[in-house]
Amino acid sequence: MSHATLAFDKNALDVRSDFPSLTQSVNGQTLVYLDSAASAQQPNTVIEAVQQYHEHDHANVHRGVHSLSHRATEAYEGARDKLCGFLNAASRREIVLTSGTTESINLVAQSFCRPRISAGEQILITHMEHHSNIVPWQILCEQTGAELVVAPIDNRGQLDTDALRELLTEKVFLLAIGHVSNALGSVNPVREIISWAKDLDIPVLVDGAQAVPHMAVDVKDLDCDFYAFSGHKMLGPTGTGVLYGREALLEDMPPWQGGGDMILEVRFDGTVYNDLPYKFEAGTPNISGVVGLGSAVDYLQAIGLTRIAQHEQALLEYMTGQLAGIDGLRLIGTAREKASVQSFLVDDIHPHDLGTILDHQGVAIRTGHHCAMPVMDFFNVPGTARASLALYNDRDDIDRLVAAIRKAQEIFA
Amino acid sequence: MSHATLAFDKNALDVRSDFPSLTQSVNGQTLVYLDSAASAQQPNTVIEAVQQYHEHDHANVHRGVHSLSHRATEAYEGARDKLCGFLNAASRREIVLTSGTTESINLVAQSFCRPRISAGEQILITHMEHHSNIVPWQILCEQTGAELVVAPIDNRGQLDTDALRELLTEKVFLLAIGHVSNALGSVNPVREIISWAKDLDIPVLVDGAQAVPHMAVDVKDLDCDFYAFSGHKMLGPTGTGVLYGREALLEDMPPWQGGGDMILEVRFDGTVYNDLPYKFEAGTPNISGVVGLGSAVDYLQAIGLTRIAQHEQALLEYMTGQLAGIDGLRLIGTAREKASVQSFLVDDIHPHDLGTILDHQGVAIRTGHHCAMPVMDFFNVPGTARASLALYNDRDDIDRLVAAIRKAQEIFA
Amino acid sequence: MSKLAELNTDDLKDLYRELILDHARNPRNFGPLRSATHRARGANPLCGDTLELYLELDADEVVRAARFEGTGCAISLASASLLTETVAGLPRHLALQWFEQVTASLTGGRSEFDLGKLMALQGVREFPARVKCATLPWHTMRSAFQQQATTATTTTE
Amino acid sequence: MSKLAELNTDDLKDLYRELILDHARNPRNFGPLRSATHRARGANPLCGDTLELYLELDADEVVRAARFEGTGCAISLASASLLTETVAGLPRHLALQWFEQVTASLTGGRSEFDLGKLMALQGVREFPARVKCATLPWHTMRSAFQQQATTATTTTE
Ligand SMILES: Cc1ncc(COP(=O)(O)O)c(C=O)c1O
Ligand SMILES: Cc1ncc(COP(=O)(O)O)c(C=O)c1O
Repeated sequence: MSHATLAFDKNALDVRSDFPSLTQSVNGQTLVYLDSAASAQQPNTVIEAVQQYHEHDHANVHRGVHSLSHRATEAYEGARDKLCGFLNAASRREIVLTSGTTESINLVAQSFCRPRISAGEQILITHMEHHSNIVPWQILCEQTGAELVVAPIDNRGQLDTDALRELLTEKVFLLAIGHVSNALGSVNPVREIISWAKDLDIPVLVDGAQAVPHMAVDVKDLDCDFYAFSGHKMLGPTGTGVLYGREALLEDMPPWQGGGDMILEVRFDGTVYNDLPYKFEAGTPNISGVVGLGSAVDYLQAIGLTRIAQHEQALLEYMTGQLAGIDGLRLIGTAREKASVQSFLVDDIHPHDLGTILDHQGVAIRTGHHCAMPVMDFFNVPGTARASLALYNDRDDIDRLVAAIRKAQEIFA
Repeated sequence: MSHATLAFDKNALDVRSDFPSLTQSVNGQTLVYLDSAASAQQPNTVIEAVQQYHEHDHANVHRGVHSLSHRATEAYEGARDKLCGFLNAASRREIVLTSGTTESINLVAQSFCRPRISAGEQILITHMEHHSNIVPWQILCEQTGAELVVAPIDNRGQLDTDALRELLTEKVFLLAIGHVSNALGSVNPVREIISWAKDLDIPVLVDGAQAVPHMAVDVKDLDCDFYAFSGHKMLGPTGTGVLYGREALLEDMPPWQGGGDMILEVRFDGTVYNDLPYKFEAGTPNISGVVGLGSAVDYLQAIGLTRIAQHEQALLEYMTGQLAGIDGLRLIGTAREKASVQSFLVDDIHPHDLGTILDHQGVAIRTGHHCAMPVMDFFNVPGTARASLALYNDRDDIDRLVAAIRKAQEIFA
Repeated sequence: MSKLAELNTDDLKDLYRELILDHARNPRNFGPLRSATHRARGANPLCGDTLELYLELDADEVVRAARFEGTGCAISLASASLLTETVAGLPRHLALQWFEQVTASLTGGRSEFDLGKLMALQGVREFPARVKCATLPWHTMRSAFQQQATTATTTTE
Repeated sequence: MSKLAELNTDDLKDLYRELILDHARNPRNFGPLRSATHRARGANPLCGDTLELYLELDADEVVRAARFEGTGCAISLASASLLTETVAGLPRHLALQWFEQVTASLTGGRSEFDLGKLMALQGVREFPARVKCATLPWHTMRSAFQQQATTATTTTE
């Protein structure tokens, strides 16, 4: 049996029943959840892994000889191993567990960059970044006198790679670039861009928050130095995230936060830090969250990232086509390579009003600036409506979306 | 019906059946969990609140008009309100949600202290602090040339308050002090100490990780400037914590991490930060964890912190008496005012071996340095065995502990 | 389509009444006010919308003119437009009384106060996520009266 | 006591055999080694225990002497003590073969290799949380052979 073909034919992966939250009614209608780019729903297996952990295995990690503590540590470190495999990292020492993409990026800004960057050196980002890949660099620049440089995008919301390549000079201390834009869905050719940066020995951080739920990511193949993402966008719990870092770089970085677990020895006259990855994990971690994240990796891998990508690509194409067929609807973000997300505007209905009318029909979309205000400024709009897909969506969801938009047009006619 | 008397009489609060993990067998024996100071077990209501959230209300917060996002935001912000009441803070703007005590303290070190402290100024702590209230200050001192000063303790593990008072000079930039020691159980007279500091206008951070599960804490009454604690030690989920901060101080602090949610407007030429408390909450928070934490507050308040304190005090007295009755057992930490924790050593059995033998009998205690190596150095021991109590423990648990220790003595006889 | 039950749009029609849509499409008193004596900025971090409110008070603290500009959803535009119509000509204390009454009517119980045209905003009561859109202009007006330097937001009420 | 079922302490007795307790109480080759050519520090962050291992290798890379000091539980002390007895007199490559065999026997399947006295450590297999106590001295020895500057820890195996 070929799963991929099956998925393509039916335009559904038949996984919806794994997701308890998707069976509910909202305003009298079965929920259509098209906001997975903000946060994804969780399958039963993840919810149960967390519950089971609490009912049976919970204790603090790395610190105890008693059975629960040992079980908790095994579960926590087992999840790290899964994440190491998920990214095809060279070693579990390269997998730092954080509270999310945002913390992962702040860690790199403060621990990798701040001690070494000089005034006048540059952090290069793109115009389509999420605030989490902008503000940490603005703070860093303010602290150090470094300069934030922004590679432009075009009218389709596609990165101007030629311009980026010209901006990649020896003045650039680090390139921080999104893998997939959360507001536009544009997929950046990060592998190629990284190879340009490598030619100049410029380290690269990839913000993979919107990539990992939708495509297989291989950090060795990408050859990136840092890769950041969040658990809650890939079917896992909130409050979890990963910073992959190349071992040689992590080794040379000072710890960022101080506390328990990240030390070997504490004396008032000098403290010895722990090995990787623990040096960067201060305090009691989000143990149950990480256990849930490990379970989310299992779930995604059991279905297969390739199958998921195929399914979502077909669905995205269908959605874009259907939306384009609505009079007065303007698509925002029409890059050649896209994943999972479509932003749009309808007539002169403010996205917020559109969101309310859709919600009233059980259709959940995101409206607003999507934490990407520079993208909104670029397109000169106050915000957009955004429908985003996950493996559990199907064509019915798209049809409901389209019908709901038409109803909004009626009300605002 | 007087709950307090009832509790005192029966030496049990009769809440054990609320805690599913406590019904399990470990090595053929019903679990006796005496490691709550490391991390507490969770009541059904908390586990179910998290599960229910995921099965029904999960979405990202603060960003959407659709129903799930609204429900998630209400649940998340509702928990903040509960925590505000729990601490008797003046305003919800003073309740910053973090990933735990460790992050709360690092936030104060980096955002409050680092930009203003001068070389030669001092951070005053005590000799009984947890690593999380030592290492962030060591890192700060290394970054700024400030000096870490340590107030001494005595042989009972009690703070030398006279010495501390003498160290409180105008050179002190901040006093950071534990409310209750996790290794020794000593309760510090923080209210009085804070009043001394206030006389000199020295701000005070209280590490309340070991206090909030065991006594009613009122930040207005304490008059502290910052109060830090973790969810997982007070029956809530891992990956959650609180930094209470006095509004006027928080207002003047720059944000620590950059990202989504902590901004009002992002432009490449300048970004406007959000109001309190959001300025300090960058990125998608641990929504489900915070919902669980709110539920833990409900649970603790329904039983009543005063009742819990009474129950635990009586049980601690019983435990200490029983342990003292064991030949060859040495108590570590015998301060006048104590809460919830007893450290000890048995003959010359290494604590690690003792821990294994007790675990084999279903009794979970912590062994080692308890992330308080300076305390171990002070008592000149490599580590201790530590039994710590929570509201769900009873006299039977203590009797099992004592019997298990005697068995260890047999094996090592 | 099979999943779709019969749709009841009464609430929506109550929210987006003709009067609201009219004010949203043709906001009154829209644009800067050069003679303003008081101004404030309102922001809704949720959607990124911002609003600039201008008031001209005379020596007797009577609102001579009220104008606004910015972007926003139908609800916030209509609310701002209705606000400028309502408070023009009122002494400061009565304008503030309107602030109290309007925000209370949207977030709390019904009141005796005759809200006049502003009754049109009442549909928002069924849409808790949107209440802040309706109240933002009013909070911004209060900030302007207080000459507060900070931006009014809808999350800190 | 009512909750207490019949206690089976066979596993415990297997863990804390007479030989282990003897080596823990009276560790052999305990103390510094002034003539050491190789040394390394082992740390168990779990309990804070540290161990200093000293090796004296001669020109032929034969271990002339092995000594250790530090604090530790019965398992790690006994393991270290037995290690020093085992590798003294062995050429480097055979000492490293012991490292392979001992750690494999504690963490993996049983092997054909004759572990001799070190069989006494096998009780630890039933106590997964303690395996690292038994293997730490061996990892530290390997570090010493490699003259690694870093501290060997038990969490990064
Ligand atoms: C007194 C004290 N402070 C700080 C901490 C650190 O808390 P966490 O690890 O949850 O950040 C703990 C517990 O580990 C503690 O007991
Ligand atoms: C591209 C991108 N980067 C970063 C983030 C921030 O992730 P988090 O809020 O989980 O830290 C997000 C999602 O909000 C995102 O879509």
